Amino acid sequence: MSQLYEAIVLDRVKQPRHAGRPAQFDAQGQGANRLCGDRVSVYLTRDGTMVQHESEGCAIMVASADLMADATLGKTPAEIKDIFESFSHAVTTGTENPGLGELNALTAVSQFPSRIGCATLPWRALEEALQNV
Amino acid sequence: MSQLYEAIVLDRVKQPRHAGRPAQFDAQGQGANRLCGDRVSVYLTRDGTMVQHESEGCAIMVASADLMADATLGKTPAEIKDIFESFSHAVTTGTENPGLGELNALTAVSQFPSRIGCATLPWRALEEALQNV
Amino acid sequence: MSSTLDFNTAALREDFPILKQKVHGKDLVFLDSAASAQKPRAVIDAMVHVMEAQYANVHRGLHYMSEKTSDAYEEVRDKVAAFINAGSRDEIVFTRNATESINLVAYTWGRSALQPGDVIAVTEMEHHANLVPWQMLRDAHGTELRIIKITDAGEIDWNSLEETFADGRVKLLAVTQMSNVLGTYTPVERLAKFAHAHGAKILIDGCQAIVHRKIDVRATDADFFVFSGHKLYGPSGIGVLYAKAEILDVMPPFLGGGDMIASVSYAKSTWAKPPHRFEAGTPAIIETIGLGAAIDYVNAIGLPAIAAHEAALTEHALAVLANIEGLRILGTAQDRGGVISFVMKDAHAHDIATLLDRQGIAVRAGHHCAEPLMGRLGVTSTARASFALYTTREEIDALAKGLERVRKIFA
Amino acid sequence: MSSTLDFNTAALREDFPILKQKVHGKDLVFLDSAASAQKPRAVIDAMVHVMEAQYANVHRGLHYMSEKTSDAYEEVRDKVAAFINAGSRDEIVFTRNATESINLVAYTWGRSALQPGDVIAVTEMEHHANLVPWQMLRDAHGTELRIIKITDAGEIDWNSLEETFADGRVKLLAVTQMSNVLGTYTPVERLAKFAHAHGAKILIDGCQAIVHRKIDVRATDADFFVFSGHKLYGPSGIGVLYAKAEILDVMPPFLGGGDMIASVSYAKSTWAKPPHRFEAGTPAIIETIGLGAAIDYVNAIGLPAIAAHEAALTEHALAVLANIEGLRILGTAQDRGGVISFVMKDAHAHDIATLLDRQGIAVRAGHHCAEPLMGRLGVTSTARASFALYTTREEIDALAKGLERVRKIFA
Ligand SMILES: Cc1ncc(COP(=O)(O)O)c(C=O)c1O
Ligand SMILES: Cc1ncc(COP(=O)(O)O)c(C=O)c1O
Repeated sequence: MSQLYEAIVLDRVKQPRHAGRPAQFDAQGQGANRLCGDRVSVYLTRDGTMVQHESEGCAIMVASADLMADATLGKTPAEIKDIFESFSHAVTTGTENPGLGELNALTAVSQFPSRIGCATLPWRALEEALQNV
Repeated sequence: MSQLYEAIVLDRVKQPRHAGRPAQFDAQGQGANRLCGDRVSVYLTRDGTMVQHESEGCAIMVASADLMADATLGKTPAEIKDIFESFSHAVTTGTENPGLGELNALTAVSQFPSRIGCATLPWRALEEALQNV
Repeated sequence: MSSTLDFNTAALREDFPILKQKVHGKDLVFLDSAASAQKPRAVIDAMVHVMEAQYANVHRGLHYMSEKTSDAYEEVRDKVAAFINAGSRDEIVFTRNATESINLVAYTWGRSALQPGDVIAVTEMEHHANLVPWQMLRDAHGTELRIIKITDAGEIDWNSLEETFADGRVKLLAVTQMSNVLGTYTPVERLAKFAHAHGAKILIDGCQAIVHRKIDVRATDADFFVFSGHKLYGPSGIGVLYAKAEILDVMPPFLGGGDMIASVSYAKSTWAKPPHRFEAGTPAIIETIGLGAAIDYVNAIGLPAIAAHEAALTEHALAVLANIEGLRILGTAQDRGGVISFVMKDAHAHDIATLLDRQGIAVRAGHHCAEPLMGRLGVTSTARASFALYTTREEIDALAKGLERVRKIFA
Repeated sequence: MSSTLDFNTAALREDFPILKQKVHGKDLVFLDSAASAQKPRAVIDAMVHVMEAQYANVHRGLHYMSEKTSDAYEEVRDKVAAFINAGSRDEIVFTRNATESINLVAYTWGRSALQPGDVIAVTEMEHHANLVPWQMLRDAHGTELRIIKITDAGEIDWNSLEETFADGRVKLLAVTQMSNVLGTYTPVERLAKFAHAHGAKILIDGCQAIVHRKIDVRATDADFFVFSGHKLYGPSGIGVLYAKAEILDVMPPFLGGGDMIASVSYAKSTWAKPPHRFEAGTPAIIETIGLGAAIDYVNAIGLPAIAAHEAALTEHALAVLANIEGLRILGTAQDRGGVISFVMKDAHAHDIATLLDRQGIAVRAGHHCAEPLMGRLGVTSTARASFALYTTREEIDALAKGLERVRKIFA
């Protein structure tokens, strides 16, 4: 029916690998989409060894949060900024980017302009968390 | 160009026969058209022997005021009410009414819906004057 | 279903050019009419006619085009008055939409007839349009805002209503006649009686109800009644405020400018009589005339026929949706219309809407401008299908089929 | 006249279907565009296209029709921003008309940024839309209203302006950029500088000017700029408020309801960012898209070309009208446009309009929503002819001929 909801995305929604509020973290950030009520919190440690999310919302947002945690683990803030920029570009234009790896699964969201905000919401929360480090 | 402005009407505008504020009168009434700024005052005596108007406005209003004074002179309030009703009907529907005499010159105003109010304005002032008797 | 036998939906659909459109290569199945309805050819033609053959600014002109346009514009006031059975054309005020109508009441009647400490009561199922203006009045003017509870079925909780009114301080009950989320009709006649018996006025938000039911503001004894043209198959940009003449007469103006004045001088201006007192500036001329055409169109079909058609559709939809595993319909009011909100296990409302859209099916997802109601229902958003006179049984079956596919994707 | 050689009026007239109409058996000569302009085919088509092929409510939808309609609606914000050279699309608020735009400023900025005793200054030649809202604010909020005089030529009296500002209490100068009675252009750049130097903001009523001149709110340094779509060849029901971002950012909302909120709870709601904070409820979707088409249409012809065409027409009109015995033109401003008011000896303005109408010629008569200005000019009403891009030299000659006949009737 739609590439967007192909296995990889739904996998991440049904069994997210980085979900939940960790007992210990150095910083957190929040995201909320006023239109649909999506809500996400992102937690991380200063050394970049842990990125987790607590997500309540649509499949695109939850999958994006979980794939984001994978992709940003162990990265420096500057590297994360680069990845977010590439990701933003990919989900807006629909062009995949080899460097994005599994995140490319979400490029199909470009066909649903009103859903792009769902894909980028966890990233904005992550940005906030990085500022709080 | 238009029946409405035929000789009889313009005659009345250029040389009204019942214009001006009389030295003595028993009652007066006012009319004002907020759209065009037309203004009229009507003065009368209790015995019906005098009806005068002081008009500042368009030709239709002034002619109507002057013909009205002619037509209502010496009439009882009840008779005046009847004439006004016939006149209203004539200027709204465009059908002449032999009983109206010279007032029939104004029936053509029915073709100008936005001007009917100009023709009836002095009559409303007269109504007010009659109430003030 | 017999009631809909005479109702030739196929023929009526021909009146709506947009229904022939394809979406993502699929036939458009438009189940979002509660947000805004599609426009019949008659409405489009009426608007085109004004612009092509008969246009000028209204009221102030002494020439042919202006007279004709003014007549056409003012004629719609008579049509609206007749459509809702108002006592007089002068009780009909044209606004942009229902939202502006309610704000107009809050700004003018609210600030002149209400004192600080007076209470405005709304229900838990109001649209933001019938909540936020009263919050703003509260914060600016010191009135109090009370919330009447609804039952789990999605009906007004009469105990809560009585409690709300118990101290005699409620001066206005502002209530929807049909919930845009739950489809619930409220018993407006009974509510009006109740409010009046307690010394309060009643404002009825008729946005949804007017599309599906014959409105009679006099039989209901409504003090205020509001609706939007765009949900009634008319254009955007035009709404209506009905208020009883005795209320309008003493209401101060809302917006100042041309057409709403009797006389203007620097020291003091005086106001025109209602309804013009409340219509400042050049009105939505073309849109008003379009609304007139929409009313003619609905009248020609007849609201009873439309209501019967939609009742049959709703019954069918409730039945087929109940068969979908994991789908939960919100609200089970006795008296309900063709607006159905639902949630699905595991599938978020937005995902449902996106996946249905790919099949050409337009439903709405979100809080439907009723955020507090979402909280009451224990959800953050719902998916909503809503029906119009052009909706078919087949479209509802397509929705059910589409939802089955959504369910499988998320299973 | 050379400037209009390239301007193919005959071809442009083909774009306006209404211009082929007959009135009382005569060719329509429409000289009332300052009240509201006629609509080109491109605007009509754009509106029809939305309704036939691409309609749904905006912003809240997750389906194709809603996305397309939202995009088309929001695109117009960019067009308007570019058209008046705003710094950002977020500085463009859609309203019903200029009247609502000014009232919005008076209600929200006026009641939050101004204190009782602060002064608002307007000129003697303002339209009621730019006078009455400030009177209402004065009466409700305790601000003061001052009137800046005009000269006999119909220009702003600079001495009066300086006097008005002398005590430093003026906080807003609200001024028209072009008089709808006298045709006078005001020197808005200079006025903005003056206002700012005196610690005041400036609101520019651009209703008339925007139709004839390129607007640049940044070059002018306007704080607020308002206009209506219907005078710019667009539909009725849509207007614009431009305000600088820093002003909009701190302005409280005007109307409450859907789409203008960030979050809603009973205790407290929070507001969306500008411009959406000021657009409550379903907007005038079809009309906004129509306005976008009107701007495209005007841009394609080019405002400099339109201005040159109209300047030539105005020069011609002033010359031929001056030849009519007993006719007096009101206003002799140096910088003036194609709006000409006049009175005639013995003939009342309304009689002039009615008699011209019988010849197919539409002019306006009355106080033109500028009652106090009538007093200043020593008349109770005037007749007014106004020109648009589709006006021809022949139409002006027809007006002159018609006025000669009027003169003879009343001679
Ligand atoms: C100078 C001026 N200001 C304001 C207005 C009011 O415009 P609207 O009636 O479209 O709100 C007009 C038009 O009537 C005008 O000419
Ligand atoms: C019940 C109800 N009230 C009010 C509104 C607001 O209508 P509008 O946006 O046309 O002002 C709506 C529609 O959105 C509604 O469904």
